[in-house]
Amino acid sequence: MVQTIYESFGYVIPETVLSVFFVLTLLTSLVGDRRSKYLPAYTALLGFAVTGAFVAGQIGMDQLVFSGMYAVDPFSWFFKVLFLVSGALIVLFSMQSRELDTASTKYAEYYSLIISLTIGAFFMAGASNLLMMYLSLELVSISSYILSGFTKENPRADEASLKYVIYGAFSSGLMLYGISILYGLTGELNIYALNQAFSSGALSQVSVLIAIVLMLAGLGYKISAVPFHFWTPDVYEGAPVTVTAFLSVTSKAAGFAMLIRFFKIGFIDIAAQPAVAGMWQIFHGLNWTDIIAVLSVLTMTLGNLVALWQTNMKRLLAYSSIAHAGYILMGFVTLTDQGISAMLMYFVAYLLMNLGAFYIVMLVANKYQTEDIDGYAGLGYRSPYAAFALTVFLFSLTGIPPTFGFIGKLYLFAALIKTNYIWLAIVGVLNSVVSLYYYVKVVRSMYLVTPADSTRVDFGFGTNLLMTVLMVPNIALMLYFTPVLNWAEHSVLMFGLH
Amino acid sequence: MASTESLLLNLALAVLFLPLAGFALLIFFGKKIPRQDLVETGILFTALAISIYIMVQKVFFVSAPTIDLTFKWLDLGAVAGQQGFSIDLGIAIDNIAAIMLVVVTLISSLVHTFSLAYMEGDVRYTRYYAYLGLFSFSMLGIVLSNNLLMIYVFWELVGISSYLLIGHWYEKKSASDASKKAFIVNRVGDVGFFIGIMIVFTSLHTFLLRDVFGGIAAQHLTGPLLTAAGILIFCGAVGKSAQFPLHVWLPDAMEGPTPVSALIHAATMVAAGVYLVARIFPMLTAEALTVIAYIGAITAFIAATIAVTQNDIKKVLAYSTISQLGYMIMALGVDAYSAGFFHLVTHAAFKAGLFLASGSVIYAMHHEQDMRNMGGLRKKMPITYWAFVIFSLSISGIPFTSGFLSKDSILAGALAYGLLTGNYLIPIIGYLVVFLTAAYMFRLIIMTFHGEPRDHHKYEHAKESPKVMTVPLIVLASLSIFVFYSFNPFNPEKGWFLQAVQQPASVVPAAQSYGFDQPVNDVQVTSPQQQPNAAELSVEAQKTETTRYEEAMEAVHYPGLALSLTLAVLGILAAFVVYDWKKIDAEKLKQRVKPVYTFLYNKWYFDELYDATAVAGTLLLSKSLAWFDGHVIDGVVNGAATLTRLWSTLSGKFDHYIVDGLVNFSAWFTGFLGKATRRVQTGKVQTYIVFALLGVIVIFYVFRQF
Amino acid sequence: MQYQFLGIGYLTWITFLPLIGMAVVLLIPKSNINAMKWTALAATILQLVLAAIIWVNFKPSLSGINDPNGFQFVEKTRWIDLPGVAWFGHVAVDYFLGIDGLSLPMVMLTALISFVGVIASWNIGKSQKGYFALYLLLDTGMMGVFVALDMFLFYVFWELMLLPMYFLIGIWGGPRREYAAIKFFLYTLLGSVLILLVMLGLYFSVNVTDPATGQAMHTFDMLAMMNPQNYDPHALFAGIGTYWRYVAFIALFIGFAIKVPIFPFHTWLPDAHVEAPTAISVILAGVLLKMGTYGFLRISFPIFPDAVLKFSYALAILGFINIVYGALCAMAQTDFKKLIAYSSISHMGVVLLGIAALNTQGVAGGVLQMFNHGVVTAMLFLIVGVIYDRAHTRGVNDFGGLANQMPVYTGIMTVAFFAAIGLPGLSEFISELLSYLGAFQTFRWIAIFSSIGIVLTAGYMLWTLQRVFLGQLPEKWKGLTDVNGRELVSLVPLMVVVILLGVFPSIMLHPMSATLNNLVDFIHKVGTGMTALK
Amino acid sequence: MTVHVGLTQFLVVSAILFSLGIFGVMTRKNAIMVLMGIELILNAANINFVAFTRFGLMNLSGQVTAVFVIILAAAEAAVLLAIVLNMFQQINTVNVDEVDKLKN
Repeated sequence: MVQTIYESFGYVIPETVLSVFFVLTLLTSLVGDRRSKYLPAYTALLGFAVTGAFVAGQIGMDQLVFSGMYAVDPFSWFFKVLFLVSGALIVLFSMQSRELDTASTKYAEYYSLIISLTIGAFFMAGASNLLMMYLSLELVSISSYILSGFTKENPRADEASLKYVIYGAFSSGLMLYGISILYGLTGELNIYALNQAFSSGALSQVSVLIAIVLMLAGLGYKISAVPFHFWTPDVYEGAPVTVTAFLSVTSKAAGFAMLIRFFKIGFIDIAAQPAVAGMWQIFHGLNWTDIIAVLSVLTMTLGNLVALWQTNMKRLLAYSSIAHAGYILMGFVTLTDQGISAMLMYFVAYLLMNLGAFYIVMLVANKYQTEDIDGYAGLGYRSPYAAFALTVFLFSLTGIPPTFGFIGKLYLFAALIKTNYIWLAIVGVLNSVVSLYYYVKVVRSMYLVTPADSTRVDFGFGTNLLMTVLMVPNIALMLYFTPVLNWAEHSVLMFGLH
Repeated sequence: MASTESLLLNLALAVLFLPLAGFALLIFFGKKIPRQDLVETGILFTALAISIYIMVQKVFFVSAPTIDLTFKWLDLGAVAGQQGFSIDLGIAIDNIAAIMLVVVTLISSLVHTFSLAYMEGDVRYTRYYAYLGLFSFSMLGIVLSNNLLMIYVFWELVGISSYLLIGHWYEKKSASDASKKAFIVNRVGDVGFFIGIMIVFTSLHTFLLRDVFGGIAAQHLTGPLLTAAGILIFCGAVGKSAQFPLHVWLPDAMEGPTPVSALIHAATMVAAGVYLVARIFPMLTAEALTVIAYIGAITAFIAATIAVTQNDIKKVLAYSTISQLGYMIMALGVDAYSAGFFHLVTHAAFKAGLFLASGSVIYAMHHEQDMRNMGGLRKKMPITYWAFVIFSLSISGIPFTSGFLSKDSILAGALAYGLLTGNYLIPIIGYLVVFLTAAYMFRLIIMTFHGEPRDHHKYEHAKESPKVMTVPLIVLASLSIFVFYSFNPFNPEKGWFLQAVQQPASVVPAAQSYGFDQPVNDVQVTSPQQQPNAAELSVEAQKTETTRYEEAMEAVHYPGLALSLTLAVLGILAAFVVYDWKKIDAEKLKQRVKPVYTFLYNKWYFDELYDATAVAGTLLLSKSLAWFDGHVIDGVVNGAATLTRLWSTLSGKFDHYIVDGLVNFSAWFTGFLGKATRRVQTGKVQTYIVFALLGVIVIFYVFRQF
Repeated sequence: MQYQFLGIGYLTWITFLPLIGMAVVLLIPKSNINAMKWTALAATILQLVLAAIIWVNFKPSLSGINDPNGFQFVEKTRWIDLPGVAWFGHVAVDYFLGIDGLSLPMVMLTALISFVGVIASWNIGKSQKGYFALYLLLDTGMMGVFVALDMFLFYVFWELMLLPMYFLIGIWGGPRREYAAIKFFLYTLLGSVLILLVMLGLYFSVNVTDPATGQAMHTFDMLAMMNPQNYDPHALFAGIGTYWRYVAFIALFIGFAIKVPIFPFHTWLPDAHVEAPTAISVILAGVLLKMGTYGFLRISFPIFPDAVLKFSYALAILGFINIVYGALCAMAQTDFKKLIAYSSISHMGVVLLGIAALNTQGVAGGVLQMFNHGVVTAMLFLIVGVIYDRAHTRGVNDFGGLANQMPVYTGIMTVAFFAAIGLPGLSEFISELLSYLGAFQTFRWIAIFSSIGIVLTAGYMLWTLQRVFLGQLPEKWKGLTDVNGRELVSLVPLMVVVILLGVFPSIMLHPMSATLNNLVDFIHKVGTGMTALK
Repeated sequence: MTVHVGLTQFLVVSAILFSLGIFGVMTRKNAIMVLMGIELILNAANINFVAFTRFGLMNLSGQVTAVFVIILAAAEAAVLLAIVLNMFQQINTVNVDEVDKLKN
């Protein structure tokens, strides 16, 4: 029962509010001191808060609005919450970032771009129409192009943004071409309708395949899966830390949201009776899960192996984020709601630990002017608390108890074992062992190397507080992860399924 | 009666634990107690008194062959439907145990007394007495145990106390080496012992000797396994009693203080092996006994030949000990059980005496042990001299000495065995050794006491040892006279001793025992402990079953006696001819038989052999394995790591090489399209794009396959 | 529920006491080092007292292993509970603690060794705060492993132990500490991820009805995993002697074998031991190695009895290799600590040999050997620590004649060495005897070959003893002082235990026997397909 | 006589455009030219959309999409040009080859 457009507006209030605040934040540059960094920041924060209130109101909604363009369902709700949290955190980070304080920085634009990226991510999470998908993807992309090159004076940032824009535009172009082919084959842009067309089975295999592969190129680039990951390390290294952190969480998560929705709605065989409850089947003649499996293996393996050799902290985290994309993809291979819920749970963990890690990296860059792992020597003695926090985040990334990262991995592997993807699970765990090596490399240089000068460097109370806020859940959610798991389980619900 | 038995048992326990108490006392409060030495010595004399009482009671008044005290030491319960696992331990006193009690406590207390002077002012005087206490405890433990496990336990404990005492002067490398060698060589034997025990236990589920014998009699353990068990347990004896091929540790053990050599390495501990064989005698099959007999004979011969050539007074005695032990083992092997045990006892007395006497000589000569620097001490120290003579006569088997009685019955047994089995090699060796024994003993006496002093300086200072040292000598010398064992100086058969020490009946299946051991009548063969009157029964069985053997012994007794006597006298004469009257020049003799002499002088090169094979082999193996561990095993791990790293560098260089390669390819490709052939494009972003595109294509083709 | 203090069960107390201590240590200002030491000491002493109380109240008759009613001091509460949605099923993780005759000795051992360890780390040089905090965390992890009956919980504790260990070796260790620490870390993590996978496989294979709701659910409850009837017929690990069960057993085996360590997974051990500070070596050898074998007996054996019966011969051979190989490698070492490290490998081989025999005496011997070896090796490492503190070298050949210089020390050391040699009257003799007896019954020849180890052990131990303590004292060591009071406090209790258990092994064996017999019985019955369940 | 122009011709054209676009993106040295390549790709897609709508007798969503894409292409172009401009100010080049400071 598709709503009329007018009624539909009721369902996009959060997005609308965000857009309003986008404008407001932009306008703050006109009022007051143009160089003030706080006014826009607080405006943005307020924006996220207000939106949060409205999003909270949407809990449990399961609607398809704007004539099937946009789904407001638990699945997208989950991601919206994630995006808001990450956006707010990024704003908080940015307020402390030193590298943004350049002569030409226009804070208003910076923060408004963060908001716009979040808006794009919102739509990616809900988009159930190919056009909608493309548009939201572009919105996110364009915002991130600008953000990654935001510190204009910094040649590395410029380079990053240039590579990003070229690579991104190209990939989205491929995706668009794929969309056009799909449209040509089915005459539909709505993925539900696509599903109908596919299940009729009357389509030419090859063209469908071409289309899907081209789509995959676009999506793969967003989640930086091998072999579409090449931009990631360079951009992550070049861009400001805050932006890198933002990209590594929000835009990646959005990409995954879109990927999951596209494949799950588009290719699930609704008619078939699933063998196990929560296990969905794709109709015959199109076996793309193996491709995803191979991609995930390649992604995590390459990410981890290359990461072993990084000396730059941001680059290391970049490759680690590639590896994590690989882990998350594993969950999708299982084709079960359990796999999806494991992925969702992993996103929560990933947000907490990754943002945390980047936050410390930013702080260290501020105070120690270094992004090199060797620069972290003796951090454990010079700034114990920050070092401890970073240790927690890194072990969480490795996935060792007692951290939440462990639970995330646990459930991913559980999903695999459940569906007898033993080999994939083994590859996964071996990868996590390898990953230990480079995460510990950082810990090692923080604690096992005695610093040249051992002067204490302390961060302010607020900073420590923010660290704690990020760190506590990393431990606490391991000891009691019921709520997250519960939330993840209920968030696999998409409109039109179940 | 029962009250007497329990009294005896309690007394036995007292005898057992008194020395341990002394040990604990000295170890923990040694420094605080005045005259700790006297404390320990006193303890030992008390123990001696009690032991004598026990022996007299047991041998002459208690009719039961064995007084037994058993308790459950360990119970692991049972797995449902399987045989439960529990270990019983306990002590038992039978005649041989009672006699051994006296022997051990007697020698021990005498040695304690002797040491009062000999060890005076030693650096670790207290330690010394503590360890003696520990040793006495463990030795008595072996004597009293009624089960294999406890025997093994105390077996190891005597090993340790001997280790500690040999290494008493551990500042000397040679001493610590010797102690280590003694322990490890013994360990080798003990492993055999251990395996033997395991065989017995796994087949019979008990360590108690009486149940073991019962089980064997009930045919629960038969055939080759039974033989194997016997031989393996005997391995323990081979180690402790320094039998060939594990005899190499005993001569080195002479690094320890001389009284220790007297107590442990002559009288008691080394005899423990013989005692063990006597204990397990009923379960030994014919094959096992034959092996034992040969080991004993070979040992006796080898050791005797070496003894002839040695110049260190203690070394000579050490080899003579080995050779005598060989005798005992041989005796048991040839089924002359009582004779073997008899010789054990007499030997304990006179060999301890010999060591103490040599100790007193060494004491007088200020720790000079090389006989070539002695001589003419007869006038200086008469008591020692005469004691020495008596002991030597005894060991050479001259009538009216204890040695004569025991050795003679052994030889008779061996001869009888030869007659019955047609296996004459053993008796021949036996008689050969008689000659050698007499020869080297008197060579020793002559070189030490007769002739002219060779080292005058030492000679001047030499004087007779103090009372505490001479009194034990006198005691032991008197104990080497026949009367203490049998009133008939020529035939001990009717003496109380051999009456008390009756050969237990064999429990092995008929087919596996010596033919001449077969009961002719229908006496059911069981171990004595199982039926109250089994003693008489077994004696009966003895009477009936060993008639052939006894006849043989009777037949060969006097000829054998005559032969051995002649050989002994010849031996003595030879010694005098060569060393005293110098009718034949010893040096010339050496020259004439140079190769033989060097061979013997170097102890048949056993040490060299073992060093070259076992020791060197083990060390080499361990070195190479350590290398293997460090380089290969660990290398594999690190190798894996390196591989991973290599792999990762590859993927790290991925963007560089492979992508560049693709760039060149794409450049060529595009150039081929006719445009910009000259200007090869190598922009990084674009190479990324190229790669992504190739990815798409690859994926597409992989897709196609499905 | 019985056995509570402040409404909290004894086992929770004994497990988390150190954690409380850690919190206190963290609150103490950096300057006040003594306070930290004493806090740590107090925590461990309390732990020891509690262990003693548990010991006293322990009922030896109960059988444990697979029987929920056979466990004592049980604490079971829902930790994670999700009614779940239809397709997901009920998710439940229990906080399930309990001990039986198998875990009791390990609990005692952990309490004892942790206490000794604190004393041994009295003179830790730098950043004491971090040290004691991590130390106590480690303590909690170890204790937890031995009392957890829920596999998830077990795994969490198992991993929890890794992190502090890494830092304790890596920060306070010797010159090559970084290498050793990371090696230890990677090795153990590799092992534990394998355990993790098997754990998940079991989780999905086992289906029980939740007593609370009555609906079917998966569970991490070890006891439920032991019952063949709980297996979902279509599940991965269903049935007896199926392919995946063997695979799982081997995976588990490797996971635990790395901890034991069993050849060829042992190479982390020498490095870790050599580099770790004394107290940590003590903990490593005293407790951590036991976790591997404990894992076998608690998880691998009863959950995969069929696989155990199939592979027991291989296990015995590995045990033999460990014994002889370790002993020979030890013989070649000149670093005192490395030597003892290899001797541990050799002695743990005895454990493996014993438990592979799968009969009463063998398993009992193995478990007893776990305890005894823990105590004896702890002593040995303390002993090395004592001279290392004084002489700052561990070269066996650098010493000699210490016996005169440090008589008391030598006396204690002699006891430890002779115990390690397996001298009767000292604890390790009994356990080795039982292990060998057990092994001999099942694998005669392997047992016979293994007994070579008896000689080799005597060989290298006495050789070391001679090189270090006998002979002439080199001039440079004239200044060495004998053991001081603190060291005595750490050494004497262990020595007492060694002698006591040497004479009255029943003290330790009695509480075990019911449990272990049940284990053996269970393995044979279930492993051969005849389900025998109460 | 008139040549009948059907769907096929349009698709062929778009395919050629698409290929040329990719070719351009891969080979052009000047960032602006790379941008042109991307535009070609997008417009190839546009041609598809429009053509499908026209000949496929389908709904109008294709046409709508084309309109959206044109707008987006403009936006993207703007961003890219801005970045290139900034790049030129910073390191005086619009040559994408010379932008390779960030690498492993």
